[in-house]
Amino acid sequence: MDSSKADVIGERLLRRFAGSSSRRGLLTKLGAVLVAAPAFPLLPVSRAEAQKPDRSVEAKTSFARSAQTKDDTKCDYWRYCAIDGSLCSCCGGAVNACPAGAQPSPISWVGTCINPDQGKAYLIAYRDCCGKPACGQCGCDNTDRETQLYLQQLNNNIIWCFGTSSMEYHCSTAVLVGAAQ
Amino acid sequence: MDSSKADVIGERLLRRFAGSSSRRGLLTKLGAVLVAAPAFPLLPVSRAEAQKPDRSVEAKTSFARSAQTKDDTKCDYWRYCAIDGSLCSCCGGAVNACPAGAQPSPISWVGTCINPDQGKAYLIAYRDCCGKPACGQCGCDNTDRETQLYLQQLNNNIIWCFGTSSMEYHCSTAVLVGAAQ
Amino acid sequence: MTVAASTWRALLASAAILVAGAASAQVTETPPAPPQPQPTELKAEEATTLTMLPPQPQWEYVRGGYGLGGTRIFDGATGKMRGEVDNSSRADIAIDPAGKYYYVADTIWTKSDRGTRQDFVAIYDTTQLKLQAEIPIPGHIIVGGFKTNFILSDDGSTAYVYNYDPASSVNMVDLVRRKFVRAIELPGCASLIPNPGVGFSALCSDGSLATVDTTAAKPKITHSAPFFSATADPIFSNSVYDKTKKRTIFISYSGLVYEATMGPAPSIAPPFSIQEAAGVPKGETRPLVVNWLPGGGALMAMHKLSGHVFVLMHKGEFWSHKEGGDEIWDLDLAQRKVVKRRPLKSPVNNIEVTQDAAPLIFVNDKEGTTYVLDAKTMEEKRKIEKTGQGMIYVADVGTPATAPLAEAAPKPTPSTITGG
Amino acid sequence: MTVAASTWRALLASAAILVAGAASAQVTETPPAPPQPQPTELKAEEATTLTMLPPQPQWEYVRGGYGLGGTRIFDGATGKMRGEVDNSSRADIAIDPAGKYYYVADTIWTKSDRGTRQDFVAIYDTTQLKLQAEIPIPGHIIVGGFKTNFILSDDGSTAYVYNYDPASSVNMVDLVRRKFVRAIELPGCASLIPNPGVGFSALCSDGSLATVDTTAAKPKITHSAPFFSATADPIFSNSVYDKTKKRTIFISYSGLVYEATMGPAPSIAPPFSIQEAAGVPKGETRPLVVNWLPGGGALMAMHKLSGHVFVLMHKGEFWSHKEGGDEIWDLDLAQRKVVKRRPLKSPVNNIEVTQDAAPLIFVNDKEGTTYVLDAKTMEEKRKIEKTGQGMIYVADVGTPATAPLAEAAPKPTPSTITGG
Repeated sequence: MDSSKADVIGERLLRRFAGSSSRRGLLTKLGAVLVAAPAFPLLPVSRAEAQKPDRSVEAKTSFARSAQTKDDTKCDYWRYCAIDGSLCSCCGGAVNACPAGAQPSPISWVGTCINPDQGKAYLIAYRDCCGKPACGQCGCDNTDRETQLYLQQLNNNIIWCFGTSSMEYHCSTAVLVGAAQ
Repeated sequence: MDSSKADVIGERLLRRFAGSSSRRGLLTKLGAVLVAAPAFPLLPVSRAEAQKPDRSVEAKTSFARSAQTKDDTKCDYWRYCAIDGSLCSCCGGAVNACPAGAQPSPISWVGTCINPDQGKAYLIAYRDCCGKPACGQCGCDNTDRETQLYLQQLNNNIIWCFGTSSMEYHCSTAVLVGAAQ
Repeated sequence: MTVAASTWRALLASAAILVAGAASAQVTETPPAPPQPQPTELKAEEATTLTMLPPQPQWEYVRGGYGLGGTRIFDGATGKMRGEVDNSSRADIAIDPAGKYYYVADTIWTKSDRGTRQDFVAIYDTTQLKLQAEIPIPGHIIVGGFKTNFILSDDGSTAYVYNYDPASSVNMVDLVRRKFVRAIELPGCASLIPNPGVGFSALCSDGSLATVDTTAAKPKITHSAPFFSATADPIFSNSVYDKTKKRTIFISYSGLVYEATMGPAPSIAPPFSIQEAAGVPKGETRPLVVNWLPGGGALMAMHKLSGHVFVLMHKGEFWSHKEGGDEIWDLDLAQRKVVKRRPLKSPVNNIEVTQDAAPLIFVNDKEGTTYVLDAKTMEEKRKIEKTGQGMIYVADVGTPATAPLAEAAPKPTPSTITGG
Repeated sequence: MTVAASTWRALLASAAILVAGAASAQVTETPPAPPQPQPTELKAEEATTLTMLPPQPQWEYVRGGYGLGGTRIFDGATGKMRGEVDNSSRADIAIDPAGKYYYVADTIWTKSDRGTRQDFVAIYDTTQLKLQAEIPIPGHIIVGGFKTNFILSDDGSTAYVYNYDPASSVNMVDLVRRKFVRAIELPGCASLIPNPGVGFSALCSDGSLATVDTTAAKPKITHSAPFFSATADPIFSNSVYDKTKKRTIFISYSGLVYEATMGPAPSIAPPFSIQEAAGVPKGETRPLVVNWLPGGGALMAMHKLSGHVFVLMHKGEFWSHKEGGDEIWDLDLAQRKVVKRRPLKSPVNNIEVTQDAAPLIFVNDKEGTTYVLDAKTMEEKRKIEKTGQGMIYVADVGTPATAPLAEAAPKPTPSTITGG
């Protein structure tokens, strides 16, 4: 009675569904424009941070202090500061590419991660690859600046498979969008 | 990375699908009648056994030698000599009844189990309860006289949800049909 | 072509009856040489389906978790499984306050992971667990771990289903007439809370509480003044609502506890620190400060009768809000004091408490094990394995006043199909 | 009502482009004060989808197991996952011998566990894993753990899908014209084996081998003389077939090894005991005798080039045929001798061997871990975690002669959707 279906699909991946949390970003802006709801910044960095981009060791999160830039099949790879799910680089894909047969979601949640070689912050789009059963490898759940459902684009629990032919979740990529400020 | 979806749905239940094996019985006879295929006995006891019903300790299988008649929520309960799946008695049902909302399959695989209080063999119908997600409790996989796919009614891997509105497997009962000889 | 299924079924039915008859006849027969004493002859049986009790105060409803459908129901008093609500792993569930129905807001496709998408609210009765109705809706967010995406009005007449596609909206469903009413656009807000006599409220990304008046044909949305920062110190979506006092309790990542009094224009009291209420330093949002912080999945539960809130707390830095609880903190709301801290052997992700006079706490972990504690003494009563990894729900019923304790033993309902 | 999805999509697309543009612009900007050395500026990227190689000799294809869909593909030489075939947990799969397609015989419903049942053979190309066609069929058995429910003719032109509903039949599918051909009633038989130039054969409950000639419009079924007892000493359904020698190897619960030469009237050689071939006593069918016995799921694999068969063996009494293997026995068919016994640290349920000149053995356990062994030395090469608990398949391709080693590096296929 001690076997493990979870071992197959990955403990941390399970938490994407079992756990609780969130994110914020691009679309909320659109929502604001369309219906005059309260506005917030376009880029998913809090206003306070945007004003004072402090990337010193003291300002770095626990994740950022130990992140590496060499192995993108490990949870502590620098771009994965707010990823939740299976790393596509462990599923036959790459850090920025879906495995064969999976479709990248055209929109995604985003993270702001610090590249430790440069000490510079970049905007990362976590594009889910969709349309086939869970890959199940390399489950990670990092939560830097990850928020709740009212800031959807900063929430990493949502299945971000919009505009794809299927919403079934396969794995997550970490696509570099640009410098955060 | 050591968590357990399997702990939830039960290791042995998993084996119903992952493992390999079989059973024989009522329907094969029908097949024979209809299409003149080779005939075999109506009751799922081998002809040799039927001729010489030896219920002595020496003739008993490993399961029969340690079976009990008190607790039908345990895998070693006497009727479960060839069951595979979750015991309905652990799922809100009973040894011979489906939990609320599940439908018993009108046909099933069968086992011939010895009641240790009487030393007598009974025919047991393992009716799957169908139409809702796996119960996941008390997974058992006993294989006395369990055979392969060409003797379907003696195979306990098949999802026996025929004639129910859904073929989704929930749990298995062990319904007493009558004395085996 | 194969023999028609109906032909086969007819043949099988006769065969089954034949065998059952033959076997029954043999039951009355004396066995040739009984090798052991034979107390009673065993009788042939039929396969049946049981009915079950309506929701009971000490039952827990546990979601399967990622990829595992079904909500399993366990009796906290005995540890026994009582039944299972049928839902996919993408579903949200709610329990009728009158105890008559289980509601499932679900999304499925016609061809597994392809084909046509179907969103609906399914209604199951609570004693036979039979599907009573399926109400199509325009959509439903696909996410796990949040209780505030599917809520009911206090009287159980209306359901609100949060949708994100990726526009943010709420689908309103009339549960009495079993009809979809309307979709309400709600940009920048989510995490729904019932608002009696008004409609519902929701947390917003500008730090305000939105209130949606659904009593008119054209819903009216108003906002409170911003009272929290959605990026600097977010409030967990999993708030707890107390219909007896018409109030909602929130907690933020840093441990600030907010109380909102519901109404057309909800008022939000100034927050207090749960850590300070426990006599430890206030939570910080900056890195490198390790302190006790709230975290996990559905991390907070309220016992309404006593006004105690139970929170999963762990030691960590800020942004560790998904870490499971190493302790349960028992916060007395009236006193604003943590009156008990209960250390746990291993981290748990979800917590719930029953609403009766002798309440039980349920917590579960990533192995799917539920631990049942006495909410007053915090003593462990039992451990139930394989319950599920997902969120835990309880029916909002107490004892003895509001408990629907239908103590008549459930009668087995013989299946309509002839047993073998 | 909510804003139409198409409107949103248009808006989102512009927003995404907007942000991507803005971000790209910022990339060329010098950062205000780089706190650390800055080797190169990182460039904005697009999300793409890769293509993959066609089936390779040392890849394993692992089924998820109960309740878990997908067949995960791992490279035995590196331990890396290469991709995944899309299928439900109820599916059976087969690999085109030409390496062009993956075939999936599957069953799904229009409403999850209710609605209309749909049975079909899905065709995916092997480099883009795109669904090429879906061929509806009348049915497909729902059972896990058997490789002989979905087989292909040696040339890959025809598929046979076993069905049990609960009448026993076989659905014949033309894979070239992508059309269902016919259902063939096959009462009392199952466990299919390709029979080149004839059609297929199957094991029957009377102990015979049925042979179905499918070359005519009206299939002709013939039976061999009974050669085993389906109740006293059943033959495992998971036989292994060798198209190079047109033979099939069977093993029975007690450990008898049978070899059938395929053809219009297959001949079956007298069996021999695998235990005696290893120098231990013959297997017994009666209780209280503990001996080495075959057992597990897909418990046998054949390396066709060398004529070696690898069998999972455990110690137990008869009727312990589902127990996983504690040892792998390497049986040299020509010599009728077990030439090696490889003890395992913990039991494994499934085994497969690659068909190249330096073959690898794959075995997996209930935790879903695959162990990769060198088939010649039995040395453990690696351990791959989270591969799946279900059956393992390999492509029937060797090196160098028949291997479709398309060594051109797969070109990334940019997604048709504009990345952000």
